[in-house]
Amino acid sequence: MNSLIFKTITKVVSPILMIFSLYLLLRGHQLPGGGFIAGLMTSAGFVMIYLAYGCERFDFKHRSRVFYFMFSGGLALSFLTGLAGLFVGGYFLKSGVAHVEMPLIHENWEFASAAVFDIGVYLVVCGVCVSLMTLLGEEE
Amino acid sequence: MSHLLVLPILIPLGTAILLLLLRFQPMARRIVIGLSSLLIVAVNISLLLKINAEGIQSYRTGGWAAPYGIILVGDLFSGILLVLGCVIAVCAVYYSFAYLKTDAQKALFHALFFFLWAGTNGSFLTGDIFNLFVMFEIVLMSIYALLTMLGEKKQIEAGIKLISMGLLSSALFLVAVGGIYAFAGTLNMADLAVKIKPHAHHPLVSAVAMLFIGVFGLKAALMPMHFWLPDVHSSAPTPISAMLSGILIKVGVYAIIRIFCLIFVDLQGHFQTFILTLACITMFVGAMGAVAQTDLKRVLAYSSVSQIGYIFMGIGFFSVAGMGAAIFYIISHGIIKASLFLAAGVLKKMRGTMEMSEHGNMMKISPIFTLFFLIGVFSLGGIPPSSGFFMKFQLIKAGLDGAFYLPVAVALVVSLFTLFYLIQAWQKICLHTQEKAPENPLNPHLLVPVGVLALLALVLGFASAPVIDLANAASEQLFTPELYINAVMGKQ
Amino acid sequence: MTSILIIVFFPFAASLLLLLLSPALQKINFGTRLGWAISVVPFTCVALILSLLPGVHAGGASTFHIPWVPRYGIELSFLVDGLSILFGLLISGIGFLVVVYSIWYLSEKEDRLKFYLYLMMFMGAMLGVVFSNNLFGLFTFWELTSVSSFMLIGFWYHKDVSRYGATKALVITGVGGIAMLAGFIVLYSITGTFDISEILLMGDVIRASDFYVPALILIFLGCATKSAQFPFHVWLPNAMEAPTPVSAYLHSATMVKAGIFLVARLSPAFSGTAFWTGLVAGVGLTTMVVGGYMAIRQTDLKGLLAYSTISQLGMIMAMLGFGTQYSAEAAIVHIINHAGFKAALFMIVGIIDHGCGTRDLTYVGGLKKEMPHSFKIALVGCLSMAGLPIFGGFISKEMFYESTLHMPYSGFPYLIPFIAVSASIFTFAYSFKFLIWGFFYDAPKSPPHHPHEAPALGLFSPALLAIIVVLLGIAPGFFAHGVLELAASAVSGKTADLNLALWHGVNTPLIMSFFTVVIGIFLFMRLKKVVSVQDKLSEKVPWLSPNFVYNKGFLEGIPPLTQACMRWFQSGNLKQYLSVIITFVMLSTFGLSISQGNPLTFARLFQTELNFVHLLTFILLIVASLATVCFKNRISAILALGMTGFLVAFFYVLMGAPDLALTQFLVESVAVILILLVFYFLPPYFKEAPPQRTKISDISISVLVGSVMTYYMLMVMDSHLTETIAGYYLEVSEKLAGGRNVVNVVIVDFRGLDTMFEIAVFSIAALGVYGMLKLKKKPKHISKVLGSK
Amino acid sequence: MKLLLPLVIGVLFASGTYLMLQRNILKLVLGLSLIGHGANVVLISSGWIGTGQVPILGRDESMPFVDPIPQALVLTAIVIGFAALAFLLVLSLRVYRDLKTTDVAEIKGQKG
Repeated sequence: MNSLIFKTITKVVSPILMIFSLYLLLRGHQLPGGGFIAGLMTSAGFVMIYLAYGCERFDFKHRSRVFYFMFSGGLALSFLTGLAGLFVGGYFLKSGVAHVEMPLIHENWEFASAAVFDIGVYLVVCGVCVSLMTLLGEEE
Repeated sequence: MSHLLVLPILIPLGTAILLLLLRFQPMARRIVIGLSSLLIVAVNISLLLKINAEGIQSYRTGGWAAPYGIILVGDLFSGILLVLGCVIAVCAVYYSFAYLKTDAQKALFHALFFFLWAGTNGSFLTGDIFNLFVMFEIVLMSIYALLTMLGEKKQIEAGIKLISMGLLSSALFLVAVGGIYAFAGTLNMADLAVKIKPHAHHPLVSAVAMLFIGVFGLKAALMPMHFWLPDVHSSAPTPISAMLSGILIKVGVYAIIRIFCLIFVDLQGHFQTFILTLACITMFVGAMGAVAQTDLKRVLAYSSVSQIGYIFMGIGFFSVAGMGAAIFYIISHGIIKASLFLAAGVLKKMRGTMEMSEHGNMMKISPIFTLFFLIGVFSLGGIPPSSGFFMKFQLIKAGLDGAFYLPVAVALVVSLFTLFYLIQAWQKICLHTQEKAPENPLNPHLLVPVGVLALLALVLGFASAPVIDLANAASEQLFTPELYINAVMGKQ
Repeated sequence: MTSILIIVFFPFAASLLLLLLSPALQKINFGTRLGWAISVVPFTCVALILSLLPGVHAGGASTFHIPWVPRYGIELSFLVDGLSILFGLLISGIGFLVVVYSIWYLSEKEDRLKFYLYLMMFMGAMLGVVFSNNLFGLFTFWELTSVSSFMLIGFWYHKDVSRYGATKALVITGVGGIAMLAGFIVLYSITGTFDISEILLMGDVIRASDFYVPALILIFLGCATKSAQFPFHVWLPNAMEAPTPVSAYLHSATMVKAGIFLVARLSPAFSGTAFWTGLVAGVGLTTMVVGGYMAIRQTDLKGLLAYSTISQLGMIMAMLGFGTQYSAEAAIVHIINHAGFKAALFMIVGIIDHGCGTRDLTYVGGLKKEMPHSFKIALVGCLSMAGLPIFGGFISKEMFYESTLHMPYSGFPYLIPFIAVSASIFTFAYSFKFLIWGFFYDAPKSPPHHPHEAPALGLFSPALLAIIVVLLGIAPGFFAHGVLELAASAVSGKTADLNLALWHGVNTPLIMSFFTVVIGIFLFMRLKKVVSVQDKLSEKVPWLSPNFVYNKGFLEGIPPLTQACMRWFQSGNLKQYLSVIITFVMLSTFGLSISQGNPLTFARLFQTELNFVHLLTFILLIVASLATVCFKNRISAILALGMTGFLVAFFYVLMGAPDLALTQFLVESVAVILILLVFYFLPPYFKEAPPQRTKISDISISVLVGSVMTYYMLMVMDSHLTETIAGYYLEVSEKLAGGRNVVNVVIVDFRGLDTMFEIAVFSIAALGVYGMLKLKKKPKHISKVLGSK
Repeated sequence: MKLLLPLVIGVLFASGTYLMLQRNILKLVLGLSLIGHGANVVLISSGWIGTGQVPILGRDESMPFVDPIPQALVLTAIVIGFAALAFLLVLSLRVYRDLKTTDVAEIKGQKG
């Protein structure tokens, strides 16, 4: 799989995938997208990098701790969002919606706490997928 | 609304996440584990007391009312199982510290263990059929991981069997949920009960009920879905074996009781013969299997299969007395079997094998161990005044009251075999002379949970009246599903 | 009434104390002092029971309650009447003598502590059995006697025979215990109470009930196994592996008498029907004959006494079975007689065993000279056992004969007396074998060491018993008016008036006794010949013995049989497991569903119009999934699976689920890559897959699963019943949850708990993979990747 | 149309079962994945009302929406199924490494 064409494609596509995935994550509450999809897409980007370059370009082996804390942290983030719901809203996982006037662009942005929960989901999905892949890759 | 109901899920889940983050701080992990274990015990017990005093509790996660959000419901039955679960789990956790060797193992084990605990508690509390699926998945996934994490050959082998069957059952679960959602258009179990009540005898409902029996029966090791159990129980790390037999197979039993006392109430008659037949076969085959074994953990594993048959017999009577007997059986068997499995682990640590012919002399090495083991043996054999006697007594009484003579006869014959294989095992391990000295000395830390559970089994026999009353109260509650439905659907 | 509590629980307390103090006691050399200390316990019990006697004389029975499980009427309650007093005295009295005897018997190196611990537990349990007024209290103590006798019989647990004997006793009495438990519950459903004194008053109700026969059979099974009745008697001879004090205790007055006790206790409620007499007396007489027949064969003195015990128990059981007042009195008299002479004889055997190093009649003989005192005691015991005058045994045997002549419900008036006489002939013969062979004739071989007499301490207990045996013969009235009348009236339910005497004039029983003695002497003369005939018979037809059934059928037969079954059934083959499970689930789903009626209305199913895109997707899906099956090349098969996944994703698009489609597409891509990554390292596809011999069954299972799922799905499509809850979500999603993508809102908000746990599942998978790949193989890596410092 | 979908599901399950019953461990994996697909399709079809628009609010409100619940459920199920599949894959790798076989029928260490 170490062909030059694939490497080149990866070089172009994987950043796009990742940026697009962030977009999907943020708009998930309103349009198709969300934590799962975004997470999977980001990991698809990593998968591409991995397939194209192996460990040489992006040192997966030594960054596996990063991915470990990525999914643990994601879990913690979602859990804490839920807990916040418990303390603020009165129920575990109770969500809240806030309308915030953005300072510079003077637009009314809508923030749902559920979106924070979704970020946790994103982190978990992405962290787990990449961890899985690196673990498997090391087995080679 | 009190948050007590969500805490049995929140605390273990939070602890598990915290343990993940505290990957590199063994001391901090130890403190967290100790504190939160005690906290869970306190919460579960106070929850049971609250339910006992105030009736069925419900909790709206996310603040969404039934049937739209996921509702947590605690009735007496789930309260009892929560307490049973935490008793066994605390013993297993304590045991695991002495049982596991390296710190890496402990870190992984405890994180997974608390996920498992959260899933177990969640299964007992959830009032939503799809959430039950998710809870089952977390339980299953943690078991897969805990089973294979030490990477012994036997564990890998048992793992591939368990996960294949687990995936199959998950698929069937989804199929069943799909069917019931298409039929009734809702997922909340109380709501389902209301919606299905007028159409209870629709063929689709029966099909869904049977699929659920298949799925939950696999978790509960009901014949012929029990194939995974002997392998998994015998090869899993001992604390997990104790959890499996003590509480996790009861999760499947719980789910079957729950759906048949809530959603499929009107199908009880239709399924009665079927369940009783399966129960009798399970009892019999389990006992036969146990007689055939030479490996102690496998003896105990098959014994669990057999005992599951007893529990299903109690369920199959579909009477308040029968269900009460089944619930008491669950409690009592959970404690006794956990104690026996942990005792087996003590032996495994000493000689590295579970073959009974390799063991012996325990009477000389540790009379205390012999005593604890013997208490377990006689309790499971149903000798009074241990709790095991009351579990069998109630079951037989319920069966005779309901004129189910054949199942009762099978139960009686099988209980003889139970006593026989257990006594044989005890003799081989404690009385037989063994030339070889054990490789490792007996670790007294491992004995503590064994003793606690064994003594608990004894106490449960001497002071059985309150527990029996509680089990029967839970059973009466189960047979008045209106209480459950009102608690969920009514004004909250 | 506190004294009854002390009587029952004092031995338990002593036992518990020994258990708790054992670590401390093991360090000091207590010698024989422990035994003396323990002997206080039974002595106190005797005194207390005697103190209860006047009350019973004056006012009949009295009871005492402690609640246990009120819901089922289970409690500890105690009944003090003539019967319980009689048994209580036997248990504690002989218990005291046994403890004293054991002080001499147990040597320094034996674990005396454990011995007394078990013995006291056993004694407490026995006292509990006889004083219980609640069937479940009784059952609890009953099972405790099984447990503690298991410990006592297996006291020398390092010997195989001891463990064998202990297990056998436990298993056989366990069978009975389980049956008895069921019987009690049946009895409860008749009477509505577990209270024995209430049950005893309801005899007419019980006898008239439909459940009379099952209740009787089940309860009697318990009694028969405990009292070693044919064919359950086989455990008793093996139980002789216990230390001799234990044998003397268990097999004279206690354990084996528990069954007799219960039959006697319940006979006011059950007796008086033809079925009762047929069952109880029939079993009793059979046991009596079989026991006698076996006893004359034995050369082991303890074995001889064991079979003799079986025979004597059969005799008592038969008397209880006759069900007349006279026979009840006879039974009571024989219970005390038997307890006396049998305990004495067992102790003598212990002395012989001690003195000669063996108790086998091929080595032991002519002990009259070396053991003069033992001989005198044995003489008394054997003559009483043989039923010769001036001893108690004679009185009870005469009463037995008398009662056989007057029994009700006998179709053959001469048969029963005839059986009684023949069984007594055996009794006579083995009693003389014990006495003459043991003390007069010289043995063919010489014993391991030269015989010597026991010291006074060892002789004390048997001698005292021998005196009682003599007193029972010459002054029976003292015992009769003291306890026996009370006990007999408790059994028969009517006031008894015992007139015991050695001489009743020349009557039929005396003539029967005369024949017994004459033929008995003849049999004894020909004993060797008879025994050789017996040996030949048992060689030819070994399966006639119930022992054969237990050993070959149960102990050796069942484990291999079950092992073979389990190896076939639990074959370890995943494929077999999966096929059984899925076939079972599918068949029962179909069966249980179709038995509720046919759900399908095909007219409705055909209603929807044909859509080309749908059709194409479906066809492609079918093709792709079949391709996954058919491709032999592994890469192609994996890609076909991926294709199926993509088509499913496309199907989601058609179903109006863009989120799903995206997820499915991404998951499928990652999954296919993972599968390829893993299977890239595995050997090629069909290198080692041998030809499938089970292709047809595989295909039929698959077709079955496919058809049931199709049927199921048709039902699902056809039976949308009600409005779904979806409307609510569509309505409030934007307002309350601030999101327009309802699916996402459902996931992260309405059903947030699902998602919370779902990501947990996801993380667990990663942790599991980590554990599997890292924990065992390369421990060094742990520190690098995820591990600790 | 309604008749064809059950057939598709039947075929998915049947081929999944057939593969699952083969001896090669890869086929076991493939079979279980197919069965998983089948289950997801059953679940999504439980909300099928024929036609409907994507459940995203704020656009055309005239047409009925597709039921979003089964979609959410299937999404959860897909992710969980993927996690289990990944685990199964690694496990089969271990089976090959430790037990030296890819033949499921040879994994018979624990019988009886």
